[in-house]
Amino acid sequence: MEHILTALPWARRLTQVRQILRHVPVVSVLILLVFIVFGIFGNYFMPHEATKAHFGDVLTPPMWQEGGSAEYILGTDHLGRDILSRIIGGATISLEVGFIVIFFAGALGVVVALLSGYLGGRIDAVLMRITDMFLSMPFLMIAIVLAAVLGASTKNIIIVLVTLGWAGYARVLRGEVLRIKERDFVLLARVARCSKTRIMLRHIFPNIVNTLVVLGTLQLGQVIIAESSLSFLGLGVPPPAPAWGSMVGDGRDLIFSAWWVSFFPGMAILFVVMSTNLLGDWLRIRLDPKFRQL
Amino acid sequence: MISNDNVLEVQDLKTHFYTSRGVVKAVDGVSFALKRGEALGLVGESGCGKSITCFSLIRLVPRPAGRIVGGKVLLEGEDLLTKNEKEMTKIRGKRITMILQDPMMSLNPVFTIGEQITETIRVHQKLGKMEIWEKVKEMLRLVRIPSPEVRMREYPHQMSGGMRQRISGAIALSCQPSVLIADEATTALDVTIQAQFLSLFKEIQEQANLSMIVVTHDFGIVARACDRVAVMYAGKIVENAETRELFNNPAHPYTIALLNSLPKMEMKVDTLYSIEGQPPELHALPPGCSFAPRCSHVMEICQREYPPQKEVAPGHFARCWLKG
Amino acid sequence: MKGVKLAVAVGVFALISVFLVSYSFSAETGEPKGKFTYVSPSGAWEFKQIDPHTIVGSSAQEPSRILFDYLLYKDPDGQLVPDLAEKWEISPDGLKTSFYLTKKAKFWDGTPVTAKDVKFSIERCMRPELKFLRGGQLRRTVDRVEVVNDYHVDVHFKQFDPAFIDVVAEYLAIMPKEYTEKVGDDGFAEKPMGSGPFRLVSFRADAEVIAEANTNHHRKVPYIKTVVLKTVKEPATRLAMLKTGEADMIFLFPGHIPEVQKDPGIKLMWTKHAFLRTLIYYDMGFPDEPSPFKDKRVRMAVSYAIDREALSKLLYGAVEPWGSFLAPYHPGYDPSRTPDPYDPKKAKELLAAAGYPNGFDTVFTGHITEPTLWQATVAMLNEVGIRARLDMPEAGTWARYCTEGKFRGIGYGAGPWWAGRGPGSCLEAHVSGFWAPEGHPYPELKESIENLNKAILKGPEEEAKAARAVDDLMLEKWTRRPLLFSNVVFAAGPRVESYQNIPGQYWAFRLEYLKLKQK
Amino acid sequence: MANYILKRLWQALICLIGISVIIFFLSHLSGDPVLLMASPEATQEDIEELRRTLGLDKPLYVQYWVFISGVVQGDFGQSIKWSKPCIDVWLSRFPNTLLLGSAAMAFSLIVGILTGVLSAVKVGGWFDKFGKIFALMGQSLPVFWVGLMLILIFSVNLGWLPTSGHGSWKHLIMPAFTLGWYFTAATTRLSRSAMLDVLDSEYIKMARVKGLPEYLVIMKHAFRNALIPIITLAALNLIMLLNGTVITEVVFNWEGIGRLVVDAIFARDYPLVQCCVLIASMLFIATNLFVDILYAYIDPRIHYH
Repeated sequence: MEHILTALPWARRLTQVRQILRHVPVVSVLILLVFIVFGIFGNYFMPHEATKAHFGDVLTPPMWQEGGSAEYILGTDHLGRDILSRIIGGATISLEVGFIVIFFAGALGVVVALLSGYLGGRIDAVLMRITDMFLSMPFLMIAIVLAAVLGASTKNIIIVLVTLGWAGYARVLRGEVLRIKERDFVLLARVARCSKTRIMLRHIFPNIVNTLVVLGTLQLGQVIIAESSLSFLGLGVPPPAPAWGSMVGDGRDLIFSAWWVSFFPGMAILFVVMSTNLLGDWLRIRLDPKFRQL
Repeated sequence: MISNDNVLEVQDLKTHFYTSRGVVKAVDGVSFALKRGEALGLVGESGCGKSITCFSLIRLVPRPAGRIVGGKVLLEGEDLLTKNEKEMTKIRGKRITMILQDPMMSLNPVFTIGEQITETIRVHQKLGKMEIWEKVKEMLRLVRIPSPEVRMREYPHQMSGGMRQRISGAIALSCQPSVLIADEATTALDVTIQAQFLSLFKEIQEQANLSMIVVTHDFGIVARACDRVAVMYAGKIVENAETRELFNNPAHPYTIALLNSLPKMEMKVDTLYSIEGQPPELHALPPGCSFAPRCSHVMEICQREYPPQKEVAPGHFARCWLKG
Repeated sequence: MKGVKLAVAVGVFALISVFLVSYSFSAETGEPKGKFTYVSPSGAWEFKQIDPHTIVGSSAQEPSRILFDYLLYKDPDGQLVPDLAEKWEISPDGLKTSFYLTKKAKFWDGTPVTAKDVKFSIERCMRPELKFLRGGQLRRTVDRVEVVNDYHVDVHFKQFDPAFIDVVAEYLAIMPKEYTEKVGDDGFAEKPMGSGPFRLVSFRADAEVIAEANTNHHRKVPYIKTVVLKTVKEPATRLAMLKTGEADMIFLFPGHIPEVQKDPGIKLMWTKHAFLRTLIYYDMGFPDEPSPFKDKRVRMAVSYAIDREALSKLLYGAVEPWGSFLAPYHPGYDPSRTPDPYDPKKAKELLAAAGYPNGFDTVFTGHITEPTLWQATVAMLNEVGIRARLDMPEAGTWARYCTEGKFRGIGYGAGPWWAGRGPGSCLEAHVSGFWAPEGHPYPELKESIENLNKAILKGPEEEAKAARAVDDLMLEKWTRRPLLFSNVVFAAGPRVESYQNIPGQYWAFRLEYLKLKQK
Repeated sequence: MANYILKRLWQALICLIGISVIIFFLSHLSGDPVLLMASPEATQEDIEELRRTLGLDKPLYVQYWVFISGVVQGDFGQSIKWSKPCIDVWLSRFPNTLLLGSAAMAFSLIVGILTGVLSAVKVGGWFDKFGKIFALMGQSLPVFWVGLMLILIFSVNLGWLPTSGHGSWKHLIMPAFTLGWYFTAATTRLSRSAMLDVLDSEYIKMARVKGLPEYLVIMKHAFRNALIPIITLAALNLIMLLNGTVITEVVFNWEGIGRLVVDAIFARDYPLVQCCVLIASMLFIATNLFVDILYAYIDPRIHYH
């Protein structure tokens, strides 16, 4: 039996796939999938328009509570907007902000790490001083100043978070680059007279991707929280756009009377951030057992 | 077979690992005996269950996956497998102890050498501070560490690999154990240091009438340091004999193959012999003899049934249908 | 001898007893009692130190109002009444104002409040380095301050200043001349002294002021013994404090009104008509830039598209629909000026007639402090096709927009928060200065406001007529459009029995008239 | 060692100069404090005069020079909003922040390390699962949401604790927990993984082989080695706490550095913003240096050159 099984290539592949997916946090992946689907195709799922105010139905409780209606499953906010629709719409914003920030911060971090780690010398010294500088600035303070300079808009939030986010990647990835730089295949490539750009892109970069992916996944949650903190202070994604952070922020004044306004977006943040963290942990173990400092 | 000068007797020891891919029978019915003052070599390819056997003896199988599921480990007549954890703590390090594979890693980097030896003595023996101190110095001298007073205050990273392994030895010997297990204790050292270490230990062993289990994959070490050899394959001891007897009359095809794969002086490099195939995966063992897929003398019965142990010569046991 | 000694001793004892008994009796009836805690939000420029002449922001008045006396005061109807000044006179040409001081007023250390203190205070306000809120205005208009005698002071003006009397009533706290000169400005900030109904006990900047009743106050000895003024920014935290009894009265967030109404122990207290919200058409200030709002029909469409009643309901009455630039307490207010009706159909027709049948894109600038209001307004505008993007800059960015002339499209026209004042300065604020960043291209408007300022000297009837004329003109021109009048709401816990406020002046309490329930 | 410290100090200096430039120009770009201070009826002349008294009329590079030469002499300038030296304002708030920060820190360290170590010792047990969920929630829930829920439960509904402000130890509980929970999360996770890492090592096996009782194996041999990453994290957390935690301070009305800075930013009080940011950065850099030196004491393998 065993022999037959191992003889069939597809069966073997199936085992391999099962191996790779071992212990995958199923719930997290499902939550994130829902999050991404809502983020991209949210418009098709919304029972109402996310920014549409219904002045007659202000602060309707969720449907299972007294006074709730099936029209608004999770209730409405202080402007009569459907909370479920806004949460679905908020997925778009969180997804957009989260991924764009991670992409650009990661990209900038990679470039700096490669240049600094591989070229070394004066370039390293200068780049690392700049990285240090960004790392030692108090995050939220600078974020607030930056947001005040730029003004509140989704684009500006992304700029703020990228500006303050790249240094973390650069610092960790530079360490990786330094380690990989000494490995045989890089030395061989050097002997073979590959250009520096080629070595950095073809030989070193693929080896830091794992770390990058892990860092990025773990950061997704942090970006969502940071966006919500700025929104709380009125410097986030401007209303009426349904950002989860601003939704919790809006609802915080109503927490004693209309708990659902801030409760559900808070839960959305909790679930997505928790899922990204769990997935990030899993990836970290699968991809890079040594890496655990973050 | 059971005689009173056996310090350690292992009977049908079984240690299994329960993983998501199935039960891994890492140690599957191992039996052997160790006489006082004897050095037993435990030989086999990596992954054959040598280390797990050793850790089973002192009951430190990685939890929760690994579990000792059967057998007996009689240390001076007491069955260690029936002891509780508290009792085991008192036995480990005092009556049976072990030197680990990697000297670079087996000393705690943040404590001084002195502290690491001291604490072993402190937990096992009721001695005054000065007495312990003296004892530590004595142990260091025993393993030939120069200027022990100075070295005691140093940290592991300040020492060479050989020195560190000798310190591991000093820790192991500090409570005069009956049985010392050396798990690939020399693998990580370079060849000259290896030789030094071996001769030192041989010397200490003879002086103290210590019983030793030397786990290795290197027949050279076996030849130099061991009185008996047990060859392990896929969780079972396939052959067990006096060293000389085994080298001269190997009975099991696996042992023969192992011996053939040793480089010899007169051999040309390109005729170096190797065993074909891969060691079997322990969670999916074939029903018959586990060596059958790689054996050049394989017979029909080998596929069906595992061979029983037979005494092919006095004191020379093997498990092979060929010797039926 | 012995008997005499004894008699004296008994006599003294009896005297002391009588004194003590009478004292304790009086304490039972007239002495201030109880502790009252008021919690308000803190803006960015709240009180930093207790020197009333260095207050640079708008709503930092609460501590100064209870610690200091002013020459004039306002009663619960919003009318000026005597405080330190028993009487005041404005000369017919408006170039001299005389104040006759009461002889009863004393500072906390017992020195009487005299004309030299008034002169000192006015002149101190004019010192530029103190950055007094209205210092610039005083420097421009005040010529000199003359002490006629201890209780009579004349202020001479370079030109008539219609807003001077407001400054006197709202900002010009009277400080002791000798004490301040002795301890210096920094010393005063450390340990201030006034003559107000409460004496300062302790002070933590931006956090807490504790004051105790001044039993020698000339106008009104407070009913309560201790006042604690606290700053708490989070509205929900304030409400929680009220519910737990940590606060007796809070500045209420309108969204909490229904929550408070559910609680029988909590009363709502309104300060009606505190500030006017108008629609503002910023593009009008840029004659060279093309804009749909140059067409009056479009400006009308904006107003008809907004459902003022719905907005009022949304904020539980914290705003009410309004149709005039004047408040009920202003001379000249005409109640027949009703707000524009909600008529989206007419708005669409007007837009179509103006050439925008499919609407157009624009910006709506709202203030960050009232996101609900402006989000709802923008949603209404979008319904009729005025696709406005909502921009809500925080105060600093707002100020930057002002300097850089960045306002475009339409927005929330900030009516002045000092709506409680005379109509002159209120109406003027809609036309020029800080609150009118759009500027106004109508010379006739400026002219009619100047008329109003002059009419103040001619008596209340003339003033009313002139004010109404300005109101009419502004309504006719559609330079701005009245939208809503904001009502400020406080919530008071079960211990508060009665409270007096001043219409339009939500920051100025009459805490000395506040009564707590006796147990 | 001395050389190493000198080198680090030199790097720190460059870093601080860079930060001072960034924060100076950023804050001056963000808007004009004069308009926020000026009376609504102020004329253009009044505004200009105010600007002159504040020294804001000079070209930016001159203002920067004035600022930085002051800083070198330990003078961070006069706060516009408070009319007091910035450093005094900062100092008046710092004790509060220190109190809240230490309480939160103590909470996060005790709970975090305990949970992390116990989770690592019994991987997969119920405690591990519970600890994981507790940690993840702390990291994933917005701080203000937690704070408000606590107020709702413990102040309004149960009436056990005061809602806000400070004074007694009772005032400290909720903000310290709110803040601490967030930091507990990372501490737990890190302690757990660091312990797991260490427990997997040869020297722990060795300690067991030696016959040491389990508590000695874990508390002495494993924990001491796991301490290094934990200390790094704890130091970083401490800095974040000392620099003020805006949101908790706002929710609980705590008069700390965080609220001070936010108010200063909203009021465009440049000198105060610059002062706070610079001090925050200095604290950060100093702590990092301190931690690196501390390593050398914990881990004898580390030597600096």
